[in-house]
Amino acid sequence: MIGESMYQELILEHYKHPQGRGLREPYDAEVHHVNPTCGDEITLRVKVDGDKVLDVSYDGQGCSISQAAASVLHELTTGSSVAESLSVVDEFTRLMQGRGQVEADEDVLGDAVAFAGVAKFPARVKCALLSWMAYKDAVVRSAAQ
Amino acid sequence: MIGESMYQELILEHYKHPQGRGLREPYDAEVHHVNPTCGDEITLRVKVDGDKVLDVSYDGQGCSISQAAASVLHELTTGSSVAESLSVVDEFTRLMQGRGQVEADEDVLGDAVAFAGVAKFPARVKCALLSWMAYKDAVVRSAAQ
Amino acid sequence: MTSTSLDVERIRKDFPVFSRELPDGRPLVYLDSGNSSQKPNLVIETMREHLALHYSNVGRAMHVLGAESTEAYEGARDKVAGFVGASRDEVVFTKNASEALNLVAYSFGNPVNTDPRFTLGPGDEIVVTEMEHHSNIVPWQLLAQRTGATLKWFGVTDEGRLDLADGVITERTKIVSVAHQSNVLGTVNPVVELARRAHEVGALILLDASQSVPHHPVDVAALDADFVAFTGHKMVGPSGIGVLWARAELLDAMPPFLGGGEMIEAVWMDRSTYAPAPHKFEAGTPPIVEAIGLGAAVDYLTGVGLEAIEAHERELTRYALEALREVPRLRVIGPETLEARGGTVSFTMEGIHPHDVGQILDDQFGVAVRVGHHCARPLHLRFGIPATTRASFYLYNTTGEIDALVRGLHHVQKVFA
Amino acid sequence: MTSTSLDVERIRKDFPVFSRELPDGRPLVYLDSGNSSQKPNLVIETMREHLALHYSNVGRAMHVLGAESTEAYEGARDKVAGFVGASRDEVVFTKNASEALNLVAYSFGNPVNTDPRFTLGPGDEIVVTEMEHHSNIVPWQLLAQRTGATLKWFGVTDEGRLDLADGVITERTKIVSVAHQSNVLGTVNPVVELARRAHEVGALILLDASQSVPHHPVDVAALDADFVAFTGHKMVGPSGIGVLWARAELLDAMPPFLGGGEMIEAVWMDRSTYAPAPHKFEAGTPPIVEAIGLGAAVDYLTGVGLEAIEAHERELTRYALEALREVPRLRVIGPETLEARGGTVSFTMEGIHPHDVGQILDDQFGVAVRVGHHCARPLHLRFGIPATTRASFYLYNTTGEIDALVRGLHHVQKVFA
Ligand SMILES: Cc1ncc(COP(=O)(O)O)c(C=O)c1O
Ligand SMILES: Cc1ncc(COP(=O)(O)O)c(C=O)c1O
Repeated sequence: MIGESMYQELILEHYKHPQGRGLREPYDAEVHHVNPTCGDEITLRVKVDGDKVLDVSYDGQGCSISQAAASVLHELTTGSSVAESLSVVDEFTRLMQGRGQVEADEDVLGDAVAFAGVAKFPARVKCALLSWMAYKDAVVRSAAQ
Repeated sequence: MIGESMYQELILEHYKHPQGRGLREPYDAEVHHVNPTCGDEITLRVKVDGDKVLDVSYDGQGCSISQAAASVLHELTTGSSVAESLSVVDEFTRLMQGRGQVEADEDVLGDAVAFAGVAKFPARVKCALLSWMAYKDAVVRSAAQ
Repeated sequence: MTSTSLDVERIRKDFPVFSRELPDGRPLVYLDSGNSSQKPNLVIETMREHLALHYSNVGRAMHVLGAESTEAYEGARDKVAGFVGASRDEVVFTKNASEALNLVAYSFGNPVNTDPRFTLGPGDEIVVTEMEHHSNIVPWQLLAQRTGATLKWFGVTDEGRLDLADGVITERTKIVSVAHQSNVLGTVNPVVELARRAHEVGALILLDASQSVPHHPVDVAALDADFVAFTGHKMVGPSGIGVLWARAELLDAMPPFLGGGEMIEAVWMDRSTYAPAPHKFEAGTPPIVEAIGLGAAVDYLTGVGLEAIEAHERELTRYALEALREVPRLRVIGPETLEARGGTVSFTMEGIHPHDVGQILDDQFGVAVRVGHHCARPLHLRFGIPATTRASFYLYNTTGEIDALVRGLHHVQKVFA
Repeated sequence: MTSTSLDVERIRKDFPVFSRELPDGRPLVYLDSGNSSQKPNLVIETMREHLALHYSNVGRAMHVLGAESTEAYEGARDKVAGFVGASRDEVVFTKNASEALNLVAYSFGNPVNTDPRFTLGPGDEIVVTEMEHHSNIVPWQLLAQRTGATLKWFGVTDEGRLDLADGVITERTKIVSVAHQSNVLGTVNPVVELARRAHEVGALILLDASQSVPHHPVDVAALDADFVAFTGHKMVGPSGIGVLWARAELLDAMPPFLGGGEMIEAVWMDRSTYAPAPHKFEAGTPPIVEAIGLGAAVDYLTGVGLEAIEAHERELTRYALEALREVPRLRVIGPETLEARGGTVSFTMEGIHPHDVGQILDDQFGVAVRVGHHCARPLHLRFGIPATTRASFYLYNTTGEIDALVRGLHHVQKVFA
């Protein structure tokens, strides 16, 4: 049961001690995403330099899954290349939408594999994806500038 | 089974050899009733003198039940008093709408008790009642004149 | 008995109703599947088990039972989608075919919706046919009355085929709604040709597939239709569940129909936003167990094979048309050949009212047929008859049952001779 | 455990779901009946048997199975009518409460209907409340958008009661639609007073009784309402069946809603006449087996006794309100006393999102509650919270299950400490 639970120690850790939380300057793009069904919200900023993600800063409210997912996102993207980070987003999305049938690629996902258990709860998948979709959106907008 | 069947010998007899069929003169009132769900129709005339029903004449088309019911109606009403005939109509209606739970009063109904089996078939009750309702309507109209 | 490609004796064992006797020991000869079909154990047991052990509301619940119900319900959508070659997001669950047809009708002429394909008013035309079921006539009459649009229709030939006259579909036509297969005549209509004509003038086309999806392999894409409606209870599924298929892009463009829980995205007191299709059209608690039962029905039909079912019904129809030809004073209403027709055979008997035919067949022989106008009164008016007797076949019927029907008809003639 | 007037252990044996274990051997603690209730064997077996042995379409069929199905279906209508003190002709079967509410909403502002009670346009007003379920908000928003009428509402006090301010119901009000009991707060609204105010200005009143009919003896005449809507799945009945009750005279005055088979009297291509109510509002093949299942549910509830059920739930609610008071940082949203409230208790926990509460209760304790806005988002906006956790009780619940809930909540606080 403990192993099956979606509340992995790591998720709770990120929820209680979110990494990189808070909105920072400078930034190239800011987005605000809402999950209207449950009211979860996130405001997210990215600062990109060439191909490099210099900072991902955010603020938001919602359940532990959505908040922890934002924290993990920050860790995995900040400092990596834009292309690399987007492939992590893609892999995370694939895992989340896999209804629990998809094997996670731990090499790509790092800490984010802790969310594998969430994929079995369709109602929570949106919580986990909220910040990741916001990030993708923000990167697209920053590139458009 | 034969006993349960609604096709009593008497009903078939009236269907094959309808009594008093055909529209006749003189008459005080003529009515035309239709059962829109199955298309059965009847045109019915009454000639009343004081309290006495002198003639009930009719023409129509439809299933054996509706046609035989008109023939039995003719027999039971022609020559009786208006009041008496209406109490037969009431008893017949009560029998037909009784969902097969009502005991027929043979003294009042005469041949019409043969229709008792019809009451168990809600879809056919309207067929049996078509001419009887038309008769009631015609009597009311003749009285209004 | 004539043998066909199906192992009918084995199939009949799957349907518990065939193990019962009617009162007075009559066997059951069920020739009324065009009205509603019987249910196999797989459907009954799937529903029973879900109600007993896995039931909860769907979508909204986050607990084990909620997850089990949601998975089973959405899984049923996958099955139904697969059955008709559709994408799952294009499959809307309704309570029956009638609701599906009304849903489309209410999408037109809604003043809130400005998509030009769905605007409707005086001068605009709606096209149906004279052989439609009331459920594909009355919603359009009501729509015409509400909006001032004109209702037109294709007539029917003496042979029971559509009279595809020119000038019915015109530049003013907004929607053409037509039965894929007639529930009285058995006629299969040239729907691809009708779709072509509709699309040529920029109109949309809705197929009432209530009588085709249960009996023939149907691929919504191949039909070139915009909307397809069908119903669970005629395809060995439960009552209380129907299906509207529509192209995703149209579901997006249509205004909501029933408002309520589950069809929304966000609600404020003064406005709402709506969930994407198909949920946009599924207000409130859906027929959960009924959809799951329909999923089981699809599994059952797929297991037997739609091609095999179609071939079997074809044999039965051939056999029936031949056998009925031998009954004196009997007239088949509808095509007398197997070309473009399904397993529904309606007829009249000279001088004997269908109500009497049906009642004696049931009373004395346990033969269940349908009598009346079969919810297609205008078609009967067209043929100048108030009613017909209809025998309709499905995978579990045998030629022996058609023999029983014919024996019964001979007896009917004796009773009323 | 506290004992109440019901023999709950015996009742639980009637519900097969309580004999199952959740994955990993968790017991099932089902506190989500406000969402949808579990089903007793009587309902499940009645449906199974009908599907297996007596199924056919209703109304139209004249054979043995048709008569059996029709009798069972119309017999269910008698039972439901008896259950709420109505006449059988005033009981319309729908697919759920949402369809019933939409049916009434679509009766207004139909240009074809000239009965002054049902005309609606700019200047006319529709009144609901801030505590309604989306199914009693969105249909009225859609109606207001279609017709240009104005949607108004009663607010909610901090205690979770209706704020019965003057000036909401005015001479311009045509319809007042209000929950008999809130599905979030548990509040029972003063509907007789609201009916008085509505009738005073010549408006009609609709009660959404989805949360009251399952739990309290309800007599439609005593409520002085014009329309009452409720739903089968919340009263130990199946999914796919709902009820609209309305005064016969109003059903006569309303235009048809869904068009199709069975709701007609006669159909020509260009016009139709309609069957008398209730059939006028039941287009197509109805949810036959579902209605029959609801009839069995009514038998079951009547057998246990609504007064006894009400008293039992009252005990559970008293116990729950007290027990929850002991949980730190927990805030009940809704009345904290037993006065005019039912067995639904919603709450927030400081710093912990309801989704996390619900998931851990389920994951670790098998406690099924509902989390979110419970299809009442405007009410949550009113309280400035995105979501709540809701426990809702029914005849099969025990105080021991409330203890399990409280234990679970303590654990939740530990996890997120
Ligand atoms: C108060 C209230 N109204 C309406 C509904 C809608 O009922 P249904 O989902 O059966 O349409 C519900 C339940 O979901 C409810 O609690
Ligand atoms: C051709 C056709 N269309 C529509 C319907 C209506 O289907 P339902 O009764 O499931 O609404 C039927 C069957 O009754 C039918 O045969």
